[in-house]
Parts: sequence; C-alpha cells; structure tokens
Amino acid sequence: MKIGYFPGCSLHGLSREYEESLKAIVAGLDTELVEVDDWSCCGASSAHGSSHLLGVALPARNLAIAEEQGLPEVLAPCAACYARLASARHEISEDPQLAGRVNNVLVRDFKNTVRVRSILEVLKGQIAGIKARATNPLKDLKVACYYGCLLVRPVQVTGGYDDPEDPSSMEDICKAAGAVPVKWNRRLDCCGGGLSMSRTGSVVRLSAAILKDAKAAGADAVVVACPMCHSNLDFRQKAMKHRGAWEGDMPVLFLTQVVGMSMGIDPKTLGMGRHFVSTDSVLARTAGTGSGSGTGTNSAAAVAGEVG
Amino acid sequence: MTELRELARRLLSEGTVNAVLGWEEGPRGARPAFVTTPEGADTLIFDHRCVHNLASYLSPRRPHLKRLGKVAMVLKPCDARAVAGLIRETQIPRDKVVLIGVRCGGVITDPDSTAPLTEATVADRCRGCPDREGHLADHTVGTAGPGFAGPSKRAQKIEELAAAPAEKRWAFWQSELEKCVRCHACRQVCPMCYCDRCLADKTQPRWIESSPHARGNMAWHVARAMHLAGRCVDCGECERVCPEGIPLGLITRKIAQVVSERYDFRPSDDPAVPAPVGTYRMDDPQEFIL
Amino acid sequence: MARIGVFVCHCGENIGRTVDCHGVAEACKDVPGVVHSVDYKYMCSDPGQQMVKNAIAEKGLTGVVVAACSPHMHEKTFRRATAGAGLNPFLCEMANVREHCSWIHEDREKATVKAVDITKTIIEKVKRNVPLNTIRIPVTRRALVIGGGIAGIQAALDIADGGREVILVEKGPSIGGHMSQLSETFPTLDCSQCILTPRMVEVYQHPRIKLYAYSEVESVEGYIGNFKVTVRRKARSVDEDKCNGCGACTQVCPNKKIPSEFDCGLGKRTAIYVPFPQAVPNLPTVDRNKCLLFMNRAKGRPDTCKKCADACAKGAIDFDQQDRLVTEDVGAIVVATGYQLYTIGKDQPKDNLKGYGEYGYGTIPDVIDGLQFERLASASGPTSGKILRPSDGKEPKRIVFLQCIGSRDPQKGMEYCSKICCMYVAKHTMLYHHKVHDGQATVFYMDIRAAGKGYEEFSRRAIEEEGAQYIRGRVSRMWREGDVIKILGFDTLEGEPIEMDADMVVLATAMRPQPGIDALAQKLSVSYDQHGFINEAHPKLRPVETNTAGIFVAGACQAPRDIPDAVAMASATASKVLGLFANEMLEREPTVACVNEANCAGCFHCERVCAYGAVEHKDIKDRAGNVVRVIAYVNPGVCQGCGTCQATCPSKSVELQGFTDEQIWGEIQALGV
Amino acid sequence: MGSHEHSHDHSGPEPLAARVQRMTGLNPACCYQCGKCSAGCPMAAETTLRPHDVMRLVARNRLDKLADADGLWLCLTCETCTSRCPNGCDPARTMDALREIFAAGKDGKPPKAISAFHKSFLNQVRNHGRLFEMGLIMSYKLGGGPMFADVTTTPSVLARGKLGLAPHNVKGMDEVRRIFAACAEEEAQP
Amino acid sequence: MDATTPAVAGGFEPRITAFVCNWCTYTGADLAGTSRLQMASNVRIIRLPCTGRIDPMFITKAFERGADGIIVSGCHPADCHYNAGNYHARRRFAIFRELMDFLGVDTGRITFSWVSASEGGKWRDVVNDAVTRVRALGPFTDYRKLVVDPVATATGVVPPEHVGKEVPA
Repeated sequence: MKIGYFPGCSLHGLSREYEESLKAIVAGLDTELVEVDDWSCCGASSAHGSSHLLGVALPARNLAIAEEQGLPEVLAPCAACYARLASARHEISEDPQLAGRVNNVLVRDFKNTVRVRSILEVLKGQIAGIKARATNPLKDLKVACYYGCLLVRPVQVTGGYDDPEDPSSMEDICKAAGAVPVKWNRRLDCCGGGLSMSRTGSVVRLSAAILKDAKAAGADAVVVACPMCHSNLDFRQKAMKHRGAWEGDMPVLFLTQVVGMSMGIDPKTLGMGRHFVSTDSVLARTAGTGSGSGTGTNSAAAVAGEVG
Repeated sequence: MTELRELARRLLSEGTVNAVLGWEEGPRGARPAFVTTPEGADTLIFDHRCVHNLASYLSPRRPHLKRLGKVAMVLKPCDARAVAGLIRETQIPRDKVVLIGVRCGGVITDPDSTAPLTEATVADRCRGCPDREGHLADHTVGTAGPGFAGPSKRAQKIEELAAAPAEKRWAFWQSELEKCVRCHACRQVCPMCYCDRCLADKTQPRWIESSPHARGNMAWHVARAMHLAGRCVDCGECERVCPEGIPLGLITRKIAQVVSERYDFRPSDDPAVPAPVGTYRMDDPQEFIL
Repeated sequence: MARIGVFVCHCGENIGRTVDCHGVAEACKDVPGVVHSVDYKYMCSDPGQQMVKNAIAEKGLTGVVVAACSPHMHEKTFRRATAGAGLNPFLCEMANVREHCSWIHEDREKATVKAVDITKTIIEKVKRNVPLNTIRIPVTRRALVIGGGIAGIQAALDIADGGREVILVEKGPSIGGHMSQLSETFPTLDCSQCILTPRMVEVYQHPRIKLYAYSEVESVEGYIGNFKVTVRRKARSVDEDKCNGCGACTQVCPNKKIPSEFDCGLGKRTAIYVPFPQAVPNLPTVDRNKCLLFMNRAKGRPDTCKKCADACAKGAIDFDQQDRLVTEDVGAIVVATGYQLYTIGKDQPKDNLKGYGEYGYGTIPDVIDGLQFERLASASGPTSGKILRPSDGKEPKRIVFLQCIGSRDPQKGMEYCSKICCMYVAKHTMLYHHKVHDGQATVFYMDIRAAGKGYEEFSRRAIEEEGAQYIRGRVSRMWREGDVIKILGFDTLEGEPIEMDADMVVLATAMRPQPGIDALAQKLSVSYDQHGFINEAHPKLRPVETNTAGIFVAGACQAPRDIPDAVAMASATASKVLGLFANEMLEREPTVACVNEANCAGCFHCERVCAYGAVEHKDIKDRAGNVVRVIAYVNPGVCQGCGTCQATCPSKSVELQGFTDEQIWGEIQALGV
Repeated sequence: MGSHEHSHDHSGPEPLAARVQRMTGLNPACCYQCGKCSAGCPMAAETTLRPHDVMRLVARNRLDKLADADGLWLCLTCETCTSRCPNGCDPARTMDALREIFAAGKDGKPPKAISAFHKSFLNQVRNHGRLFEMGLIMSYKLGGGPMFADVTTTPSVLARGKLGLAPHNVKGMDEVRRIFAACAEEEAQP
Repeated sequence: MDATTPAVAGGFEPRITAFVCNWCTYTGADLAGTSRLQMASNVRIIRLPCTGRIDPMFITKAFERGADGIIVSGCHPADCHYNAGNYHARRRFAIFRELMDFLGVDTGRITFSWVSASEGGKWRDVVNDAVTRVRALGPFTDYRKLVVDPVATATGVVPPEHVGKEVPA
C-alpha cells in the first residue's frame, strides 16, 4: 500500500521519535510513505486564529502538492496537522467561494481530491497486519489510550471514522499489539495544547489531571498520537512536579512506538530514548525485545539484562 | 438474420403468436412487415435500414394489430423504450406481446436509401447511443455493430441555438413552423401519441387553432412538446416523416435535455421506472420561481 | 342562449370611490348574452340580494355575475340567494372588483377599465357554467380507533357513548398505553392507574366497542364514509374464549428472566405473560421469541416444555394458533398511536439520531430515562415504589435530572421541544423528595416551560417548597468513578463550571412517534413530518383532521402531548366523527373532477398526479362482457378538486367541474384585444 | 433603547453579529445559551469569558466587552465546544473569527505572552516555510515571552536530539510568502 | 421607475394575465386589497383552485389573445392546499419555461412566483416587477401577429353553442 505522508514540523523537530517509530513500523506493514514534496507548515492554531484564509491556504498548499503528485490520500500523523489539513479539505469542499479564494491565493488549480487520514485511521486498517507481526506482544502492559481533542472530532471534519465521544480505534490498535487498554475517563480531555510555552500553568493543571486519571485507572503508560500532547504530558511532567500538581513518573508513548515494540523493533530505532520521562519501566514490562541495545538516557541495557 | 427468421418461424408454427411484426425488403428499401405464416418468416430482415419505430403499431389507436391477437415484434433498443412507455402507461399489457430484441449498431437516416451505414449516413439519434441491446425483450437475436460516437448534430444545433439571442431563435422557429401544414404525420407516427381524440382535434374549447398558420402551429408544437416531456423516446420518427422537413427532433431533444438535467431522468426501457412528469421531489430545483 | 345578469356593487364607498360602478354596469350591457346589468350601493344587503332574486325570476336569467368583493367573502351569500330564486347556485360567480381592483388602485379611469375587464372575464365564465349538484356519499357509521393508549381509549369511549360502534385496535397485549406505566401525574399528583384503570374496564365492557388487542392494521382501502380495514389479529397462543385469566400458566413458566417491557427493563416477566395485573383484556400472551417451545421449534427440535398448557385447567393454551385477518367496514378512522422515548443507548433507529457518547451512551447502569423512573416510583413497579438504583439496589441520595436529552438538539436528536419533560421532571423531583427524605434532587435545565393550568405553580412548588435545585445549563459530560457518577456541567446563571457527583441520573429523553408510524401513515395515505409525526390538516383551524378526509388524529402521534392535551384531542376527534356520522349521507361541494369516458385513453397520468388516490381504473366492457378498454374513473368521494389531473391529461378527458377548460378558455378569450 | 448598543459597538457600520456571520457562515443567533460548550471547556475555570458568553456577546454586538476579556486568547482550539453544541453553533470557529477581527484591527488585546507566541510562530513559517523550533523559542522570548521560563529545560531538549540548530527552508518559499501576502491583502480589504 | 406610473404619458401599457391558485396567491392578493397596497393596474387575475390546474395551453392562448406578459403563482412548497399540486406545477412550468426560451420567447414575459395567503406585500412586488419588466420588453406583437390570414383566426375560434354571438377579435 502506498500513501502520501505529511510529517509536519514537529516530527522533524521535537517529536522526531514519532517519525522514527512510524517509519520503523510501516516497513513491517507493507506500507510505503510517499512524502509530500517540499511540504510546508500547516499553520497550526496560530494561523487560523489570525486569518481564516491563511489557516486554510497553508494546509491547502500541501494538499495541492499531494494532488499534483497523484496521491489520493495523505497521512498526517501529527493530530494538529491532521486537524488543520482535514479542516481545510472540509471547509473548501463545503464552500465553493472559499475554494475559489484559496485557488487564487495558491495560484494552483487545486481540485481538493486528496483525502486526509489520521494515524488512527491508517493503523485501524492495518490491525490484522499488526496482530500478525506482533512477535513480541506487550502482554502485561496496561496502557491508557489518550485521544485528546483533534483526532476524532469534530465528526464533520474527520468523516466519522471513529465515534467522537466514545472512540475505540486506539484501544483496538493497542490490543492488536498485545497491550491491555485500561478504562479511564479523561482520554478526550484537552492537555492544554498550544499554550505549552505561553501559559504553562494551564497546561500543568490540565495535563496533570489527565495523568492522575490514567494512574488511578492503573495504567503503566499513556499512549498518544500527537506531538503536542506528548510534549505536554511528557516534557511538562517536570513542571507539574515542580508546581506540586503531580507525583511520580508516567511514561508517555507514541502509538507507533507501542506497535513497534510489539513487533520487536529495537527501542533505539523507535526513539524510546528521546523521552523526558524514562520508558525503562515500560521496556521492562515488555521484556522480550532481544536487541539489548542502549537507549540513550534510559538504561535499556539494564532492561535487556533483566530479560535473561 | 437466420436467427431472427428461425425464431419467428418457431413462434408462428408453435402458435405462440399469430403474427410477427418486423421488416421486409420492399420495392424501395426496408419497410415494416406483418408476417402471419411460418413460411413468411423468411422474408424478415434486419439491418441498418430498419429505421422505423414499430412500437407505433402497438398503440391502441391502431386496432388492426390488436385484431391479429397475440403478436411478436422485432425491436431495436430504442424501440424498446417506446414499448416500455406504452406498458408504463397501461396501453398494452406486457403479456400480450412477445418482444424480439435485435442487437443494433445504428441505422441510417432514410430507410429507402441504399447507402451503407457510415459516419455520414447514420441517423442522428444513433450518434452517441450507448445501447447495443435492449433489456425489455423475451428473446434477443443478432449481432451488434460498434455504434457511433457522439455528439449528435441535433445536440450541436441546440447548443448553437441556445447561444444565439432570443430574437434569432424566434426567427428560426417562425421560419420553420411557418412551413407546417398540420398534416399531423408527426403525431400519427409517434409511438407515444395514442389518444383516441387528440387535443388538437377538440373544438370545445379549441386550444389549438386548426388551420395551418404560424400561431396555431406554435400552439400545436408547444402542446406536443409538453405532452412528450419526459416521455419522448427520441426515436426521431416525427422528424423523419415530416413532409416539410421541420427539425422537430430539436424540440423533443431539447426537452429531453431539460428533463435529464433537472430531474436526472433518461427514457428507460424498464416499464417500472416512473416518468419524471407526474412525479416530483420536494426539493426539485425552483430557481425560476420568485 | 345565455341570459346573464350582472350586478355591480358599490360597497358603499369602497368600490364606488375608485370605480365608476354605473359605468361598469353600462359597459357590461353590451356584452353578448348579458340581458340585465345594474349597479347598487350594497349588493350583499337584503334589498341587494332581493334585486338578484327578482331579476332571476323576471328576466329568466341563466347565470348571475356579482361584481363586488372577493368570492372568499360573499360567494356563499350570493349562491344562496341564487338558489333561493330557483336557479342552480353554481351558476352564480363573483367578479372581484374590490380587493383586486378598487382597493389597490387610485386612478379612477384605469380602475374602471380593469373592473370592466374583471367583470367580463367572469361573464364569459358564467356563460359556460353548468348546473352542478351537491355530491352525496353514503356513510358507514362505525369508527376505527388505532391505538389503545389514553387518547385511543378516550376517542373510543366518546364515540361509543355517542351511539356509534367502534373498533379499537391495539398493537400490544393490553390497552392502557404509556399512561398505565406512570406513577403519579402532574400537576395534581393523582395516581395514574387509579384514574386510568376504570376507563380501560369501561372500554372492555362497552357494548358498542369491539376491542382487538394484540392486533395491527394490515391494510386500509376506500375513502371517507367507506373504509374497508383489514386487521391482523396476532396469535397469542391463547384461546380467548376459553381463558379465564386465572394466571396459573404464568406461574409455571420456567423462563422468568425476560426483561419486562412494561417495567422498561427494570423488572422481569415470563415467556407467557400478562404485561401488568390490571391489563385489559386480562389474557396471557405467549412471547414466541422467548418461549422455550417456540425457540425449540425454530431450531427444528421437538416440543419439550408445555408447562403452561399442563397448568391450564381450561385447555386454553393453543401453540398452533395462527394470525387471523379480519375485515371491518368503517366510515371514519382515528389515529392515536402515541409515542416512544428517544433511546439513550448507542444504537439509534435513525441516522439523524446520534445518541449521547458524552453521557456514556447509557452504559452507566444508574443512568435511566424518565419512564424508568416512573416505574421505580410506581407502587406497582419492580421496587414497589422505592427509589432504588439499578446497579446495586441502594437508595440514591444525590439524584440528578437532565432535561432536553434529544429534544431541542438538532445535532443529535430532534429540534423540537418535547413539551412534557419540564413538568414530569418537576414531578419526579417531588416524588423523589417524598420518598427519600434526606436526598437531594438537582435538575439541569435550559428553560422551564410550564404553560398549562396549574403547571407554573407546580414547577415553582418543586423548587420553592420541595427543595429541588435547579441549575440552568446543559451537562457536557458524565462518567463513572467507582459507584459515583461524575457530572461536568455549567451553571449559566452563576457563570461557573460545575463538577458534581451523583448516585443516579435520570435523562428526560425526547418524545418521538412510535416505530412503524410511517408504514401505517402510508397505509392510511395521511402525511407525516420529517420526524414521523402525523400532519394535521391545518395547524390552527383543523388540528385533529388529517389531509385525508375521514381520518383524524389524536394524542402524541401528532406532536408531543401531555395527558390533558391527548384527551382533549381525542374528544375533539370523537366530536368530528360523530358529526360525520350525524347523517346517513355525506354532502360535498361538487368541485370534483369527472372523466369523459368516450375520450379517455387510459394512460393514467391523472392517477399518477392525484395526491388523494381518487383515480380508479374502470373496465369498459362490450355486450359479451369482455373488457375492451380500461379507463380512469374519479371517485367523487375522494377527489378534493385541485384539477391537477386535468392539466396533466393529454387529451383533456378529465374535467374539473366549476373550473372546466371551457370556462377558463372563456375567461382568457374575454381578456383578448 | 438602541443607543446603548450603538455606543458600545465599535465594529463600524456592519454589526458584529452580521460580520461574524459573514465570516463564518454561521448564525450567532442560533446560540440558545444552554452552556454545554462552557461546561466542557477545559479553560472555563481560568477565563472570565466562556464560549457561551462569547456567543452571547457576539449576538449582542458587544465587541467592546469581547475586547476586554482574555477568553478568546486562552482558547485551546480543542473544539470540545463545537463538537458538543446541540444546536450546530460553532463557538470555536466564531472565536477564530473574533481573533481574526482583533488581529486585523486595533481593538485586540491578546495577552502579551500569547500574542508573542503566535506572532513568533507565524514569523517562523513565513520565513522558513516550516517551523524552526529553536528559532521559535528565541524569537518568542525576544518578542515578549517570559525570558527565563524553560531556560533550564532547553539543554535537556537539545541533549535528546530533539531540537535542530539550523532552520530548514522549503524550496517553495516564494509561494509561502505569496500566500501570506495574498491573505494579508485580502483580509485588509473591507 | 415605479411600476404604477407609465414610462411616458400615453406610452405602452402591458396587458398581463395572471393564473393564480385560489388558496394562497388569490387570498394573498385579497390581503393586498384589504391592506390597501397600491399596485400597477395592468394585471388581470384568473382564479384556479390550484397551480396544478394551470395548463401550459392557458399561457399560449393568453399570448394569442394579446397578453404581453403572464404571471403564474401559487402556494409555497409544502403549503399546497391539495398537498402536491404546486410540486407538479413546478415541474411542468420548469419545462415549459425552458421550451418557451428555446422557441425564442423572452422568459421575462412569464413570471412564476410562490405567494402565500399572508404575502400581500409580496404579491404587490410580483405585480409591479412583472409590469416594469414587461413594459421594458414592449408589446408582444411578435406572438399576436403570427397570424397572416385573419379568416383562419375567425374560424379557429369556435364559440360554444350556448354562448351566443362571439365578437371577433
């Protein structure tokens, strides 16, 4: 299977482990990612909050390029990019006038034919393959699947590939990888999103509540599919502790890393060492990875040692 | 052809039907024929000269066919649409007629012509016709030619007229309709015109002035077009038989286009598909209504 | 030869001010066929009408044209006067020179020219009018009532008490409807069953009511006064004549774990069951989907369990009973099929209904709907009237009610207001506080709609005297933590978010029409809205009639209704039915279509465009009795007179009387230059 | 009566509600103030102006009141409000439109830190076509962000190989700049 | 320019025939009257029970008889007194209008509208707009002068027996 691929800025920056793990698992799933040529930033919340047209035109540029490349669909693994791209597609298709304005701005003959897929949508279609390749099923790993805001809603934009209020695709994917999803309550709550830098206090409040709920539900790790959520839940744990909002260490994994671990891929390849909260506890629970390679700041060597 | 003749012979000899309606070789080309004996089946032909829409003979306005009892009829795919129309409008019961579908690759304009079937001679309605065989048939015989690509000249003329200013269209139609002598051949040949007493013949009140002048002619052709809206099967017989050469097909084709664009309807050879006039959708377009 | 009289009215100054009425009368004198043309100050006055009558008698008029106001104003008046003079009333027509002329123009000259034109068109029309006779249709003076809830019961009793026979068809095993499930009713808090049960018994014992319970309407043919209805009497597997309702069968049935429909799944019933103790008729019914014998039969296995049959001393159990079809002739039909509630689960019956994922799609066991609360509060309910929550049987100390679930919510449910929820939630808080003295009821609402006699006082009492907490705002999300339900809401009056714990939550879900209402409406050819509610003929002036003559509508199948509304509507339908049945023959205006049999080609375009199904097929036979032609026939009892058939008919073989082609042609001719 | 509204309406001849409706295609009058949006809003506890307040003020043409409040700028664009709105209003889109109005005019007063962040972000995209995170952090802090926040964490980010030190420019920079310019131009038109 | 005042004194005044349904537009026109809404006096109304009753032949006949413009008006969708007559009319006249256009008739001469019983003001606007429009188009002599032979016209108009003498046009 061939699918267009829009990495987005974060996957080439703060969340490069997301891209690393994604590329590692698709190889095993007979999927080829065709990167959108010379892609540019989707504009994120900054663009659509300052100019509606800009907020549509920036993602549309990328969809137009994908269309010219002959790609019928594009995977945007970053939930924020996904939301911007899918919204742009939705709005342009609903509003012919806007479509005209966008084409004027882009100076391209964009027909809006490219479907935008989220990581959940794509992996959901590969569940059988994930199951088949789970040589190292994560038997005892209890995961709290965290969707956040933009992966499954609003349903007009997502096309309803999953239930916006009671989604199940991430749990299904984790189950295919052998992990045990816990039942918890805050999987659709907001982590604080783009206010991470500008208003850290809000992020601490919101993200800590999420982590606490995951912990109360007995999760060993939180699974995410969004660089922003990852950054807020992982990187900001230190700030949470500093402000007394949170105790303990909750590993936060990208969904692709969970799938990768189940496939027995080297933790280093999956970028497990790039997290701020150590993933050692997770790796320990999912013992069976025969690689034994170091994982940077994590003492994965020790993990590998425990296997024996 | 052998296949057709053998089938006709069998139907006649087994007594399934009392007559087979098809075409035979006439003194001036192909012509419709009634075959009532098994031996007569050998005179039947079907080729690109079989232009006529035989469905007209099924119209209750022509009781001589009815008198023959159960008949079989040879049908081109386009003729099948007319038969479907007659069944839809309860003019003939489906079980009272045996339908022999012939596969078709187009016919020429003039049945009397000896010209071969070429891009130049093909009947306009066959240009772009997608149907090589009809669905409404008890038997299907023959082989289909490749057919002809569109667009039809009629469609081109319609576009040309539509692009012209209204006065030009008015002048065009007045010069054409002026010629009409009100012989009503267009009505007589039309398979879908089957009323016992036509509106044009009514005198109380007289909606359509009967003498041949442009005003009455206008009323007649407007009435005809409205009555055929969504029902015309585009067999082109009206235009073929018009002694004055009025391009009547332009009007029926134009209305068919309107019906197709507005109501997504094309004449079907399935009697169960309802005609678009006589039905409605709550959200039919109404851009022309204030 | 036509002899037309023209009568031009000044209407005081109303017409005369801008129209030269005398001039109009004079101008009309020159119109061929006009033998009399006069003007007068007030044509509708007694002397004015007398002028018309005298002229008819003295001049031997064959037609009357009154140039005055709109026909909607005085057509009846002048037709009556015409008839009074012995001329067929349909030979009189009005020329509207007031509303359509004098009142909308100031230029006297132009207005007068126009008034002459208007009068001339009507003169030409009247020349072509023919005498018409009022149509008389025989009426079968029996009624069918569909639905045995409170609306159907009331309609049936009123019609039967009025002296006419009634067939009452109820889909379920017992009549009583939703009202029989209710605990107490607002705003008086009287016991629902106490007031309903006597009426149910009355229905059962009424000599003029024939009750078909556990039955459904199979098909309906005919038209006002003359319906033929086929009713499917579903097999109960119990012989009604033998059964004495002792209940021994239900005692021995081994399958006792079936969720009871009557208790909204909160209680259990057996496979052979009587839905509730007061059921009418008091007959058990075998649920063939749940009975072990039938489940075995479905799998091709031999009959095993026959315990109920063994226990029946009367031998009334009949496992081989079949559905029976019975036909009934009736003259009028009352539709009273009632409502159902919006389901709180994830699976929704229609695409536009989305369910509430944010409330867990009802997966939290202690989230119930209003009818379930009624069963909990009912003395005859599964908890004997104690408020106990379904999950663990504990008494909830904190109960929360959410209003407008599925109502006023075009995104997930219906855009309409379900009307009754504000009141029953107020009632629920009271019932709860009466039963749980140390409990607290909280209501999340958007608006309190308490328009009804005693309603506002009632809802205020719930708040002011009974201690219910009302919070204005919708709830965003609910989830379960341990055995507590967490509620995330917003108090829009206080302006603060609320996170609240509850032990039990009651959703006031929307009222929707019963499933299958569309199929029934199609059988009856009555129209329904996008939600499935039956459309009334006119929202103000014909609220209990449908668009099909002779079919009436009562209760919550027309729109959300409370009990007093439903009962009032039911009585209204009864008075309509009894009015219809007052005479043996039904009289109708003769503005109906009529087929020219000689010309009709039988294409049935008319049938396709008729909105009323008034066009029938008629066989024309030769002397030997062979069908030679099939042509159209318009049933004058069904035709409403729109004339769409005539405009559609290619050969103009169908004519709308009163608006024939000749008449219209004459009018157009009159306007010629 | 009406003078009250007029005195507070700074939106010029076109009332705010109409303006927002033109921008969003949604009718602000559709909001019936049920508060379900605010009930689910993650920032409801921190702001004085919740989604339903915003909808109300738009419907009442109170641009002045909207300008005074922080709610618009604290919005996380999580769209919980929109996805749960029973009446098909779109508070998230409405707030986008309001931010756009304020960004274009001089009425807007986004909190300094937030405004600086968005400005820096867009500058990065305008100049490089993609987000250059290191550049964002630098420019944000210089542009008015809290100077010392996150200073301690930055090295650890670098250590994990997460931050690139040099920006990556897309090849189609001309096009990106043109998009920015064209949008600015079109928005500037009345 | 106001429809109620002619363009030039003694100038062309169009003759417009209106075919309207009894329940909505006729009643709406009544309401215009009771509300004393002033409008152009060029329109003559022919009352039908329903737009479904209006035959395209009415329109061709009215043109033949010298109408310069036509109005067809009835109940709004979903408001039809007879449930569906207006829906059938809508299809019929959509096709008819395109036909007339194709034959070269300026469709500005034929106005279709939905005017409910409560829309007296709308009826006035429909009337005034139609009058203004047709006045600008000029007299529809094209149609009237189609007849070359006046004798043929006279024989074409056969009055019903009981009508009495018919005045030739």
